[in-house]
Amino acid sequence: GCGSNSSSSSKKDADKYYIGGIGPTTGATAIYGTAVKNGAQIAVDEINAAGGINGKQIEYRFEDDQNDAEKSVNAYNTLKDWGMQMLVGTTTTAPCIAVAGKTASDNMFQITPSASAPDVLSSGNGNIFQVCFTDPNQGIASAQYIAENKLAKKIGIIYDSSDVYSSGIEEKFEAEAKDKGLQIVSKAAFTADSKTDFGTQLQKAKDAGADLLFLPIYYQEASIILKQADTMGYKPKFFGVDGMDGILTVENFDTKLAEGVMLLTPFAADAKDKAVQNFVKTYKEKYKDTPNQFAADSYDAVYALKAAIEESKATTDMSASDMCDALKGAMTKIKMQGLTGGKDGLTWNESGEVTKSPKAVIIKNGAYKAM
Amino acid sequence: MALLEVKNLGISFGGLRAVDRFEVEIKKGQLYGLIGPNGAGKTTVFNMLTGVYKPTDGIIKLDGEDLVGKKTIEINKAGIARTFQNIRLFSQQSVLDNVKIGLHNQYKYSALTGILRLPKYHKMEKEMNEKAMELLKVFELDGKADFLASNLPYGEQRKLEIARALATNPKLLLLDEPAAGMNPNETIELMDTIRFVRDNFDMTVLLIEHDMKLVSGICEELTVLNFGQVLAQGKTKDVLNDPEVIKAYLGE
Amino acid sequence: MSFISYLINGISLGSIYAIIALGYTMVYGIAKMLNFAHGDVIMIGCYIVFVLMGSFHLNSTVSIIAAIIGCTLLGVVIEKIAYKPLRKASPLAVLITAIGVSYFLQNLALILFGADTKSFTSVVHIPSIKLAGGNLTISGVTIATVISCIVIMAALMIFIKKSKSGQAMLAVSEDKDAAQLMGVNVNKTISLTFAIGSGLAAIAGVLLCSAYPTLSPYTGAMPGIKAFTAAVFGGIGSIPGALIGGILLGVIEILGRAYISSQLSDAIVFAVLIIVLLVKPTGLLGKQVQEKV
Amino acid sequence: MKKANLKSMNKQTKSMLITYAMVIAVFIIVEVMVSTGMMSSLMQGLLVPLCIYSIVAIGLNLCVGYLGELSLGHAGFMCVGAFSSAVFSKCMMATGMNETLRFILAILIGTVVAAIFGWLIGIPVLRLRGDYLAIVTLAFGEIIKNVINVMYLGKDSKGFHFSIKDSASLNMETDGQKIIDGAKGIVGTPNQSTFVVGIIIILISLFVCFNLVNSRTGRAIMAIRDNRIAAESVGINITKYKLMAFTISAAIAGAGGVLYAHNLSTLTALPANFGYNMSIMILVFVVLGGMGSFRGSIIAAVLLTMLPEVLRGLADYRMLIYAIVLIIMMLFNWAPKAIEWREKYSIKRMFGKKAKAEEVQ
Amino acid sequence: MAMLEVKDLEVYYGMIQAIKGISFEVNQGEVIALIGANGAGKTTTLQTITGMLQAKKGHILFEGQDITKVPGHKIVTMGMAHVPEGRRVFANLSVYENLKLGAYTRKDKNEIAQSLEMVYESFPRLKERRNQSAGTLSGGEQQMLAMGRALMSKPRIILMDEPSMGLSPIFVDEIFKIIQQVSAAGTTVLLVEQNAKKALAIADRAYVLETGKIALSGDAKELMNNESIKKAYLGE
Ligand SMILES: Nc1ncnc2c1ncn2[C@@H]1O[C@H](COP(=O)(O)OP(=O)(O)OP(=O)(O)O)[C@@H](O)[C@H]1O
Ligand SMILES: Nc1ncnc2c1ncn2[C@@H]1O[C@H](COP(=O)(O)OP(=O)(O)OP(=O)(O)O)[C@@H](O)[C@H]1O
Ligand SMILES: [Mg+2]
Ligand SMILES: [Mg+2]
Repeated sequence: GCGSNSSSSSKKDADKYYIGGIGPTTGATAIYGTAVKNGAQIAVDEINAAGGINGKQIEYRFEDDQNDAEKSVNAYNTLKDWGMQMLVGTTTTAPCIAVAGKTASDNMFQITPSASAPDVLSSGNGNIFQVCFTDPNQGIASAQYIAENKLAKKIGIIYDSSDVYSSGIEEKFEAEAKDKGLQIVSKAAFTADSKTDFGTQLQKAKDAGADLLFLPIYYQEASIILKQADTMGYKPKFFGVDGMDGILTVENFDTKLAEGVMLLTPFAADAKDKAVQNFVKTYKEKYKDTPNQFAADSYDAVYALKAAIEESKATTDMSASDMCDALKGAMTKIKMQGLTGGKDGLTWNESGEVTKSPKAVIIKNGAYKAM
Repeated sequence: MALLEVKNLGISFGGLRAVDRFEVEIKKGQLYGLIGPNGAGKTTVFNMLTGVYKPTDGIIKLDGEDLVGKKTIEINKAGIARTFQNIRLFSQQSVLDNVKIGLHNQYKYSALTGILRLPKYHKMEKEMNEKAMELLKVFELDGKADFLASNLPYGEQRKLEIARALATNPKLLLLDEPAAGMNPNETIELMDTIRFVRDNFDMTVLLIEHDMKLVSGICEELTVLNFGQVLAQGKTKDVLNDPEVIKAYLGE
Repeated sequence: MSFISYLINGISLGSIYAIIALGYTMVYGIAKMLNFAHGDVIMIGCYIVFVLMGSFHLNSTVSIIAAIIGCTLLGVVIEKIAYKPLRKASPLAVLITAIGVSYFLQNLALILFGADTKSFTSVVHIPSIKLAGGNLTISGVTIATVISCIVIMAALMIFIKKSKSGQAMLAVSEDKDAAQLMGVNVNKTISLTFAIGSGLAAIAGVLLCSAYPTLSPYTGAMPGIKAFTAAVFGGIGSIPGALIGGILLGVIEILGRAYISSQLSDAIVFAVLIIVLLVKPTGLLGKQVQEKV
Repeated sequence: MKKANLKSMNKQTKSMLITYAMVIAVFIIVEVMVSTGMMSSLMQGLLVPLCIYSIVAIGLNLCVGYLGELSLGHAGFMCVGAFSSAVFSKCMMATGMNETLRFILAILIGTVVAAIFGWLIGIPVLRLRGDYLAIVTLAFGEIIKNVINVMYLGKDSKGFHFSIKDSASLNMETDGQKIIDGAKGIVGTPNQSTFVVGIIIILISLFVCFNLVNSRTGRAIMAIRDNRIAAESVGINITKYKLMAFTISAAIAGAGGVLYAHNLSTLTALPANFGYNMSIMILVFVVLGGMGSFRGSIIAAVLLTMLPEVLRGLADYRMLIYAIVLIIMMLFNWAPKAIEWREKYSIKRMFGKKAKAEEVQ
Repeated sequence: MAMLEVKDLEVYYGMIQAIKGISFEVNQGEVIALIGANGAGKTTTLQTITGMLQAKKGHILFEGQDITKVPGHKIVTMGMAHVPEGRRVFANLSVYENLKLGAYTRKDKNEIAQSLEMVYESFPRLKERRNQSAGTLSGGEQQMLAMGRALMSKPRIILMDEPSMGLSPIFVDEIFKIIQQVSAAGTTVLLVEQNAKKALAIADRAYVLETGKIALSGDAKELMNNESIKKAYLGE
């Protein structure tokens, strides 16, 4: 990236848009922050190369928060000192709520690629927008999809009770599944402190006769679950959500184990879509890695900012607060395709929630296939 | 009546009968000696008297009060204080504070009084300081009140331990080899100090010692332990001339 | 049936804890320090195997041996740089330095290998055993771990009891100055202890990652703490205690997760630990050291 | 000899006064900088966390430095203080209670609840020694964190609802408001922690700790640390004083927790903020700052909390550098060789402290 | 050539100087007594010789070789043993294990077994208690163990720091006899004692240490009759 972090002593250049980003790039959740950081960087580089927004260049800087609320606020303040006008972030939910409290009182425009809990939006004053689905939406959509397509009768759930994202989806999924007449035969949680061994949870599901396992969790844990289920000789259907995206990119993971896994995701790295392919190519070149939905959402977040700035004609010399007022209004007017827009594209309502259609995909021959 | 009355005291460690049917009576104001070969069980007797070990059987009475089964602190409150064979000072604190810790139960005020520095705190602290300095003076340690206890030479550490034990205002003082590591001159000084304490503090003293000069110099009566059992008991002179004692303990 | 299956899971997890705990207990027992970086040495060992097998296509045996050598050296170097200068300082100071080393190794791995989790290919090629008509599976890794545990435990016990270096370790663990007066080279002995402990960490790491096939810079942290708990549970410093503590801890964790609450399994483990320590303040097999007055 | 004694009193009092003065001076400087706009947002945002960690470090120092017991569970007490006070604030927000009064009560509640936990945990735990005590405190900290993560508490027109299963089992009316939502914790606590409040609590903690350790009680606590057997032999009630020190230490940590809860709008019990890692971090402050030195604890807490922020320019290398700096600081502070070197070249020595060397003979 | 030679030795504890430039020598086969009041620096001197403390200035020569900077364990291997102040027995190990550690530098199993028998003979109590953990021994028993442990290394020179401390009168005589036997068997002895009378009685020569300096030295028998020594250290 073009010195995204090195510009600590930069004097503010009034002729540029200042976009900040926050997320964990160290600590146990560093993958998410790194993906968000890189995804946005690609978008910024593209826009700048193409002449910027309204002819003005973007200055972009990303700060680490180690997935800790307090450090996230520190990162936010650092970016404020730097001159940030808009925030892409934060990546993870709990820190995002903390930062949302600050952006709301500062009236700083904030668009989070990935912090998906409803509390994120309600902590703001209308200054906060999400690119990702909200957790309840995903839970409901998953249950509906399973019921409508009659994928299974007996469902087992394994989720991360210490994770806001996972437990948020689980809660709504469970409620919706019951409404739809699905039978939840086993529900087992794990926590951040014990997420390498799922033998017990799998055994429970197996004993209960679950023929579909719903996994509202991230792909690292999912990869272990798949492997352990295989060792146990337990072969249910697996159904995941957007956090599952990335499973095929886990280094050294035997992708055969993921055959037949279904997931709802707004983004698939091997979609035929040209924009997606371009993005994936650039990402691979630059970061020697396949992008996941975090990267894609964050890429879209930057483009959403671009669209909103163009829509509102916000100028580089505006204060963060003025900028926020301008963009707030514009966000509900724009519509963009992005990488994660699916068939209907991305639009936002006033409360900051995104509308986009989830894609259900199934893994076949080591690649996603639309269902 | 005797101040300390011990009857049929015994303790075992595994198969080892370390002390067996130990008996002693010590009158108020006495300077009493407990001697015996190495490993005879002398320190163990002290440990039972102070509640560090629980005797398997026997009676310990101080001023008529039964002490068996009581905890060390209760026994200290009841009136027994001791020093240790291996010196045990509060090494990271000043000489003065070591004695003030000994005064802990003599001058009481609550933690809250201390935190809020109420008038009572100042009054008590002042009295404590005075009392502690008075005790230190007895042992000629007043000049070193400020020193870290661990920086004192060995002999003075032993004296400080005695001062600290005295600060708890005991009826009975137990000294475990107070002269160990002292040279003959220092031992003579120590003897004077022990006598002084007995006279001026109305103290009864029971001491363990291998230095016969000290034992014959200040002890009025002796008990000799051998293999956990009483070998001889009585007036110092008689005991030290007992052929059994000479054979088992003193040598020719 | 499912109970037995949980039990097997528990033993499988427990034997991993045990093997880590053996290294912990060894270092604690001799050097009297809580080596909080032990878990991270494990992680480094895993990365060595991962890189050698993945990028250099070496076979697993060679990789494991390389990892053992690598970790042994790492342990010795860490000891030299970070712990040796503090030999005479408060044990707490060493504890904090160990924490510094732990942070260092984690962040070094983060920079060298990236934040993303890697999937670790099991290096154990023992086939799993199927019992009760395929309803119960004992995986090859479990078998390998349990066997390694017992072998290592026995070897350590014999080494300490019988060998000259073992005697030196006992002496050092009691009183460094006095040990020196016996002619024991204290520095060498402590280095040796670290070398052995860290070599064991490499083995533990490989088995850990083979059983739970995921690798990230933080892979060692939680197992490290759990193994520390296991070591205390069994009586820290006691080698058979580490084995028993580890296995029990694993079994309790899995049974707690299965029958009480999967979210509270750690709380249950820790609660049991507390109860055991309250009943037996030095752990299951720990020697009750009595201070003679 | 009276003089000697006075001198020692003076030394403690002097150290105490210097510490108060330092805290107040920092406060004044910061206030001036803030009001003249000379302070960056980052620094302003850091002020409250710096106070929080200083407070908890002061509390832990009482336990580690004076009582001599290694606690690896102080984050647990922070956690208890944080959650109990946050629940209170959250419940009272709707009642329109005076905000200042509410916050003062919240601080008291957090402190007292943490003290109660400290006391309850202390009773069994303080029978253990050394590293066994460390692991049990660590275990308690983890249990507290774990249990809070499965707690669901809601309030509706019918009163409070509680569950340890999930929020659906709260069975609340539609007007119900979730207060603690399991792992999602508490959202929307009022942001009332300010630098001023932080400084006041630091000063109170210092006042309590200084006066405590320089009193009869404090001497008893230190006696237990230095030699338990001797302390018993002079009639000091070991359990009582251990428990007292531990409880006060926990209470102070709880007060830090209250500030933590009211600093950000979200409160979750994660490994990062209330797990053993945090306990260890605070222990690092205490040990680095010097066991027994409250001033050192504050300085170390401030330096080490700021360090990663100052190193932000180094991007992902910063935590690596942080680790290296930590190791070097530990070696410099504690290695006997380094201490000798420092003594040799310390300025103090060069001017007139020489007399002391002779004194001991 | 002297077996052990100390030249202009200076030792510090931090900034505190405990030894202020002392020199003395011990010849092969001699028994040398080092006496002095509490805090004179006797222990410090012995500890510096066996490498437990580092000298700031000066030299220590053992059989002509400069051992000032040689690590402690090597000095022991060269044939020096030290009965330390405060006994320093390995508290959680048994009496037998303690003694075995005493022979750490030796290889020949048979000879070690012989030495063990000899130690058991000199200290029957130790044999009786060979499986008891050393920490639970009585003070005097521990002192015997410390002595026995040092003898287990079959040293050519042995440094003893107050070996008679805490021993019963009968055993004090015994221990001095043992020291004489050790000496007669060819081992050189450097003896620190508070019991100056007994020490001087068996010593060949003696040095008197006062606050870190050597105040007097000479033939032991002569010193015994020296008035100031009598007054200061013999309690007469
Ligand atoms: N805790 C214990 N466990 C086992 N044996 C013990 C214990 N305490 C003391 N003994 C044994 O009991 C006997 C008496 O010991 P004690 O310390 O009372 O002797 P002592 O008379 O004080 O001897 P000394 O004069 O050498 O100090 C000794 O043989 C000792 O080994
Ligand atoms: N660890 C230490 N730190 C500081 N000073 C010390 C230390 N050890 C000893 N000293 C001081 O060094 C001096 C010499 O002590 P040393 O122990 O060598 O005396 P000693 O002649 O063996 O006395 P003793 O007869 O009491 O054993 C004393 O003044 C003592 O206070
Ligand atoms: Mg004794
Ligand atoms: Mg000495």
